[in-house]
Amino acid sequence: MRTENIKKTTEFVSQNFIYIFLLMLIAAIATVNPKFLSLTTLRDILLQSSTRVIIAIGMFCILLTGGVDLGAGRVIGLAAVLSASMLQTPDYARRFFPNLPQLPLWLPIAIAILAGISVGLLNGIIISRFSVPPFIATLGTQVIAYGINSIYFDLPPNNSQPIGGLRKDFTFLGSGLIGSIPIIVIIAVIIAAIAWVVFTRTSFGKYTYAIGGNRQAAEVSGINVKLMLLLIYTIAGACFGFAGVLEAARTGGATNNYGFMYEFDAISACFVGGVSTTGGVGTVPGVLAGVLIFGVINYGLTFIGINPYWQYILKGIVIVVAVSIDIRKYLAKK
Amino acid sequence: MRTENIKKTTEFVSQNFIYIFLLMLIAAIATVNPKFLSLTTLRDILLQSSTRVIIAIGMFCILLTGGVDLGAGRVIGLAAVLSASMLQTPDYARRFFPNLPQLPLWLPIAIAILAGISVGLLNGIIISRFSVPPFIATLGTQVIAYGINSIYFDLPPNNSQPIGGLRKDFTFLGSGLIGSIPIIVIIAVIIAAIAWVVFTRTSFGKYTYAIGGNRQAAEVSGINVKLMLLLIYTIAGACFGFAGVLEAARTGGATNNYGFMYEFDAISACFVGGVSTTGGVGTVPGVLAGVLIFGVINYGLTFIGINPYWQYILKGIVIVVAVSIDIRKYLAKK
Amino acid sequence: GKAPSGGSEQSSGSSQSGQSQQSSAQPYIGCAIYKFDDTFMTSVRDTIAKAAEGKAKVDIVDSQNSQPTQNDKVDLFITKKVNALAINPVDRTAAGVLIDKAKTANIPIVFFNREPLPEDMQKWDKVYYVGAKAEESGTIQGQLVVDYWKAHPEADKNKDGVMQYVMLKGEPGHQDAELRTKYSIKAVEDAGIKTEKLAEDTGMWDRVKGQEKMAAFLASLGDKIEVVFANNDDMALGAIEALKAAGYFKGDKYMPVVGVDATAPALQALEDGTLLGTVLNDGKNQGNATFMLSYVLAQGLVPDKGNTGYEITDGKYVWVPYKKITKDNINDAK
Amino acid sequence: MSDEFILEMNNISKEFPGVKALDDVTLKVRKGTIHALVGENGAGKSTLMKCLFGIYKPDSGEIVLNKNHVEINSPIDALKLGISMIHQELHPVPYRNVMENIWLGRFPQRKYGPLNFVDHKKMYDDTKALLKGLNIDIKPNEKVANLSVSKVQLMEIAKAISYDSKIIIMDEPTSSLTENEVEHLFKIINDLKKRGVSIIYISHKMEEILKIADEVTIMRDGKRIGTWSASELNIDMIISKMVGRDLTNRFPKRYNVPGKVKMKVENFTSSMPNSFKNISFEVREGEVLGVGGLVGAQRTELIEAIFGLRSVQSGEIFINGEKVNIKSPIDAKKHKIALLTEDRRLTGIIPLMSVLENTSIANILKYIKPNLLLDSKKMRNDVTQAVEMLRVKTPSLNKVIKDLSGGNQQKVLFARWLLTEPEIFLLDEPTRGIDVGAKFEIYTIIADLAKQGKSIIMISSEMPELLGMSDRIMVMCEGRLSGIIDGNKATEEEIMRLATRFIA
Ligand SMILES: Nc1ncnc2c1ncn2[C@@H]1O[C@H](COP(=O)(O)OP(=O)(O)OP(=O)(O)O)[C@@H](O)[C@H]1O
Ligand SMILES: Nc1ncnc2c1ncn2[C@@H]1O[C@H](COP(=O)(O)OP(=O)(O)OP(=O)(O)O)[C@@H](O)[C@H]1O
Ligand SMILES: [Mg+2]
Ligand SMILES: [Mg+2]
Repeated sequence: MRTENIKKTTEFVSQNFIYIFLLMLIAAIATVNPKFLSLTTLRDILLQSSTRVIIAIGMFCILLTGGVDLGAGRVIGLAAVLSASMLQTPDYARRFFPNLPQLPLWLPIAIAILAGISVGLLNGIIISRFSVPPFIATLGTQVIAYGINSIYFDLPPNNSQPIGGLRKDFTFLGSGLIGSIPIIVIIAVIIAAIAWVVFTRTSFGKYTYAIGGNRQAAEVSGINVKLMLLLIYTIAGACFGFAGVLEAARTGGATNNYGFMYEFDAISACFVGGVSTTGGVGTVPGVLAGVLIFGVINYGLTFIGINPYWQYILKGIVIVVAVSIDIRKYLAKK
Repeated sequence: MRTENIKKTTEFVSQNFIYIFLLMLIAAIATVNPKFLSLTTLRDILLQSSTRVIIAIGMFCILLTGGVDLGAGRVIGLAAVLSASMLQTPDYARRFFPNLPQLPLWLPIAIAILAGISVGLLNGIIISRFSVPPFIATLGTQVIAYGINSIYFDLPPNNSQPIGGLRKDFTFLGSGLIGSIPIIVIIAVIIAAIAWVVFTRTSFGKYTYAIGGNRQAAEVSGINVKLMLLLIYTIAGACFGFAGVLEAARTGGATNNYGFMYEFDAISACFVGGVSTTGGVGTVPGVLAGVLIFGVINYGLTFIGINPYWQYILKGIVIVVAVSIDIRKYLAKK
Repeated sequence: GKAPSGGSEQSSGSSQSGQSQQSSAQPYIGCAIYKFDDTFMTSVRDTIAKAAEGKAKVDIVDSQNSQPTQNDKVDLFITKKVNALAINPVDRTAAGVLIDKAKTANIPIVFFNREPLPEDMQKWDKVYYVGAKAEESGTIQGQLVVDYWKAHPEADKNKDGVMQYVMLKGEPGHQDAELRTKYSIKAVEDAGIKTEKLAEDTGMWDRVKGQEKMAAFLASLGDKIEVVFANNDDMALGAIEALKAAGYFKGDKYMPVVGVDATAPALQALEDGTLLGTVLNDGKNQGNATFMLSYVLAQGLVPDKGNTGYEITDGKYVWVPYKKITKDNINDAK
Repeated sequence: MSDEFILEMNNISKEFPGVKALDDVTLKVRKGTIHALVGENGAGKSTLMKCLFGIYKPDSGEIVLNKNHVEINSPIDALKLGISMIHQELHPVPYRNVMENIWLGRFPQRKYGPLNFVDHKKMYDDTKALLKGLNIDIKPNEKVANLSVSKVQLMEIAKAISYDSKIIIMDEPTSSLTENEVEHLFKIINDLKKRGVSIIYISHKMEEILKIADEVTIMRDGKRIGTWSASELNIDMIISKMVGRDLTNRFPKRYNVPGKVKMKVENFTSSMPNSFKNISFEVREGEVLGVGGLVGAQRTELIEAIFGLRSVQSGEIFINGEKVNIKSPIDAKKHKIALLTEDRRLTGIIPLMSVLENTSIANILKYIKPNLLLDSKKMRNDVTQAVEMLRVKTPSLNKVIKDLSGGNQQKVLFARWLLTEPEIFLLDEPTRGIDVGAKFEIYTIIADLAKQGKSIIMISSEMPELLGMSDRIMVMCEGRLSGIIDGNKATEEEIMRLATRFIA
């Protein structure tokens, strides 16, 4: 009876380690500074995690297939610059397009997302059609996306100046509230919810798992793997593009350096959240926990005033420890 | 007879595509500016590729096992700072250790390499002992290494100022010549030669391929996989540490930012040079060709005066095209 | 007209063919920028490119924030036999090695924006420097805050006579980050005001991170913060977004925030009254002076006020001082 | 038998770099019949079927289905045309459950307004019904990674059947099944046949072929030798046609004179709860100890534990009377033990390494010269010898092993362990997927090894093999030792009785 309970508890802890870890982290920080447990803190962390959730979900789709996208950050930068360049207030002195009429809000956003989709599609084609490993394919397109973005950003009269003076209706998207909940948080929740439904309830989601779990099995079961990969990279591209738009809206500006290295945050969050490095394993709630763990670390360590260098060290230790404990549950019990 | 020859040629081209590609690149650049074909150019490119060769070879060992090291760049930075901090001229005004006596040249170098070895060993332990996937393990230690390096670099009286005023005997290592050949090139050639022998002629090399090819089979065959992984990450750490020392010697200075993102250059060079993303496939000459391809692109595009942003775009295209053609030889014929 | 799709044409001069003009009438100058996507350096290089039109051929290259890469580029310039070098060093201490290289090849060298150490400057007579004293930008930030503090007694919110501040630093170890951090506070203390550092963290020069770190500061410190220092405008603007979200800049809730760079969005923020002040690094004059010096040197002449238009101090230095920018003198920066 | 051909594959040729895998092969299958395809390892059987299923594209030739010329470019096309396939190399998705594996590619859908969701309940019920109808005991929501090889194979069989296809290709469906399960499969196949389904059946087990097939097509070296009605054939005829020579004995003569006890295992108990318990036995020099039992009897676990691959809670091993401590394969090799594992793809071959390297990898330390480099000439010589002795069919030693046929891969693995010159040889299903000719060669080697005084422990699920090769047969059931019997006196009935002894 007793040992049975202990066993069940151990099993529960090991299956849900990552969520427990998140709580432990919060508890640890709150011990140092109890003010950490407040609604503002919660809102800040959710706010800061919102775009990351969207990026991590795009990355999650790709990681599930056993791939990776090293270009996510550069796509975010491209989308941020594109959308910001077309959404400046008419009276701003240094407009990117001095004579651009006031566009409907959705149009520049759509263009930016479309740019993300294009890069994603290109990745998908290179990966599925030409069988280039995702690591190297996205490394290649990443450099290309950055080059294009920089050229665009450098166009006269902007000449590589940070883009500012964004329209209120646009920045509202990034910093506005509905009730007392930031719009951007609501968007992230909706996207996460959709992803959760897709990956637990639809054929598309299950096919993605199958492709990552055993591509040959998927192929001989009549799944159009190449088409699926194409779709998945494209969808991820759309997520990254949208995240870029939101980053511009949230910060009220953009440069070609936006999004730099974001892919690593997203990949780390997924892996810490239990996504397998070889594909085929992972859940949306896990990814959310992963993002939040990093959100809490980033925010919490600054909150309690830890020296930035020590933040690096602590962050590294957290990653390694969390994954090394979480991974136990998959290790073959020999 | 004729078709036989054509077939043989096709086979030869496809098997040696990457070397042919390198020649084609050189030819293309030389067409734009014939002066590209000169001994100075050759020496410059070899010089610039030397530390990269050493890093790429360290990475190659790891990639062969199916792993990856995202921390290489930070180890390079750590080693550069460590060695430079102990090898300043006694009369330099802003010495890192104002009262440090003149140390024998080998000692700081050994300490820096030892730092690389330590990080490598730590990676090896986390990966082999705790089964953390290399991607995430090295992502973690990378952040830690950077944190430690930054703390060291920030020590008073240095306070995060670039370290300069390096001793002549040290900088000679990076920029001296033996005859008319740079020492650093000779070092790189020796290391590449050793690696080549190890990976074609020794059991250590064969074991590494076997681990990357099928880890379980390697285990059953009586290979001590965990020990091998430990050794391989440690050796790679030594390579990165040594490369860091050479970078400091070559530039006559160091900051904690040295080496940032070098791992990507190394990984790209390996992949372009035909190393498999899943491990178990690749050759030292292929890696050298990969490094040289990037060396030629970096140097050549600047040489013919292409705008840096366009360089990015071209570089991305080159990566994708080269790999997508090279990969053909592995694709199962349908 | 100019084809925008070509990107910024960085190789200017009579010939767009991009090469082999060095022996003809036009002098040939090799110019290396520390990092292309640095906002300020972009304006400097644009000025250089413009100033060179019709006079000289200038190749401008990107050192990608890596000193070793810059050394590679300098080797290339030497191989291409440029008539003069204009270098914006990544690490000021690395100038020593670059000077050695230039001296061996007998190519005059002009450093700009980042001042090499005096002992390196003494190594050769054909070494020049154009730019400001890096410390000065910090000092001016401090003065901006001192002026405000003295004019607004209510700025000392807790009335303890001590300035409680938070600091948003650039990339750790970046020399500008370190110097600005140090000298801004020094200037405040030199003015007889006591300071207390509430928190300091790195925003990596980045608007997004600036915003996120500031949000965390606000959550943990709240009203205790009396002044916000940011090492650059991007982070300052991020901080302002976070402050806005916390209710600042509405009614009489105000927070003095200072940055550096005088970017376009920062000037807008000055006008809006959200940014207290920024520091203008005079890119136009730096670019012009750099070009003029290298142009004169490339022709084998000795620069002086007559042929360059700039005062040359100690036979080596052209000082282009920083300027304090507030709402009152915005036009100086436009 | 109907005269109507439901499928005609005419003049199919297919070439891989260096190998002509199919050379003008024609295969005609009648409606509602079982058509066996036999041939040595590497004869091209799987390749022909992969061409039919759209995995490979033939270089030339045509496929006619129901009198219509068809283009099959991918498994999607094949499935649509009513062809399904059980693959020789199993393809499960390990971390998903059984039902998702079975219905992969065609999940039952349920509409919610405009949205389409997977209908989990229907999928569960359908799976349950399917497995029940086939009398297969697997839970629909069990994770596949937790299933044994045989369960996975049963699952794949259920999956292939669930397509309701007109043609089912079965490429060695019984390679991991026990006799019972094979019997059961045959029942299923006969039912399908009655419903007019045509089955293309590939196997190396001649008894099976004669028992179930209506027609037999024999292939050799990528060519079709001919097609016969099964009733015209007997085992020896098939064998001589496929090997190209007569092969009178299925098993070599044995002259085993078991000597003193070589290895003694005492009280071996796994650290896993449901695995083997209290196993004690011994094996002598020059003896072949067969290990029989149903799949799931934990035989694999036992010998892998002996080899140091799995942990034990208690138990001791004595070799030559001395207690030894084996914690890993490295220790096992030191004590001159070799293990040929059950799953050659997972734990055997290193796919992208050459035949040479695959053969020498376990033994490579022997070739280190004083200068630390490898003596590649000696290595090549030894490998050549071993490979020739086993008649591995490969264009060269430098060929990557993944391009060899399954049976030839198995032979390479056998060669790998022979080179380590073991004294105790643990063989886990050593002839799985191996053709009769090669089987005879492997049996000969086993007999030779025994003759040289080596000890062999051989797990086998094939009764004839157990009976034909073993000096003694140890039978396991549910992780326990249910009896050890004399090989010369044993009968199939007795083995079966012991194998089910502890099953309630
Ligand atoms: N993808 C491939 N690339 C190169 N050669 C291959 C490939 N697949 C099969 N072959 C070769 O084609 C020939 C036929 O192989 P196949 O797998 O069809 O034989 P099989 O009759 O099924 O043998 P087995 O009974 O061992 O399964 C063999 O010589 C094999 O080496
Ligand atoms: N990796 C695993 N994880 C969990 N359970 C497993 C695993 N492998 C095997 N099992 C379980 O162990 C049992 C034994 O299966 P196994 O196939 O090893 O039996 P066996 O007697 O060795 O059969 P064989 O005749 O095929 O060698 C199975 O019922 C299976 O559920
Ligand atoms: Mg086959
Ligand atoms: Mg088994």
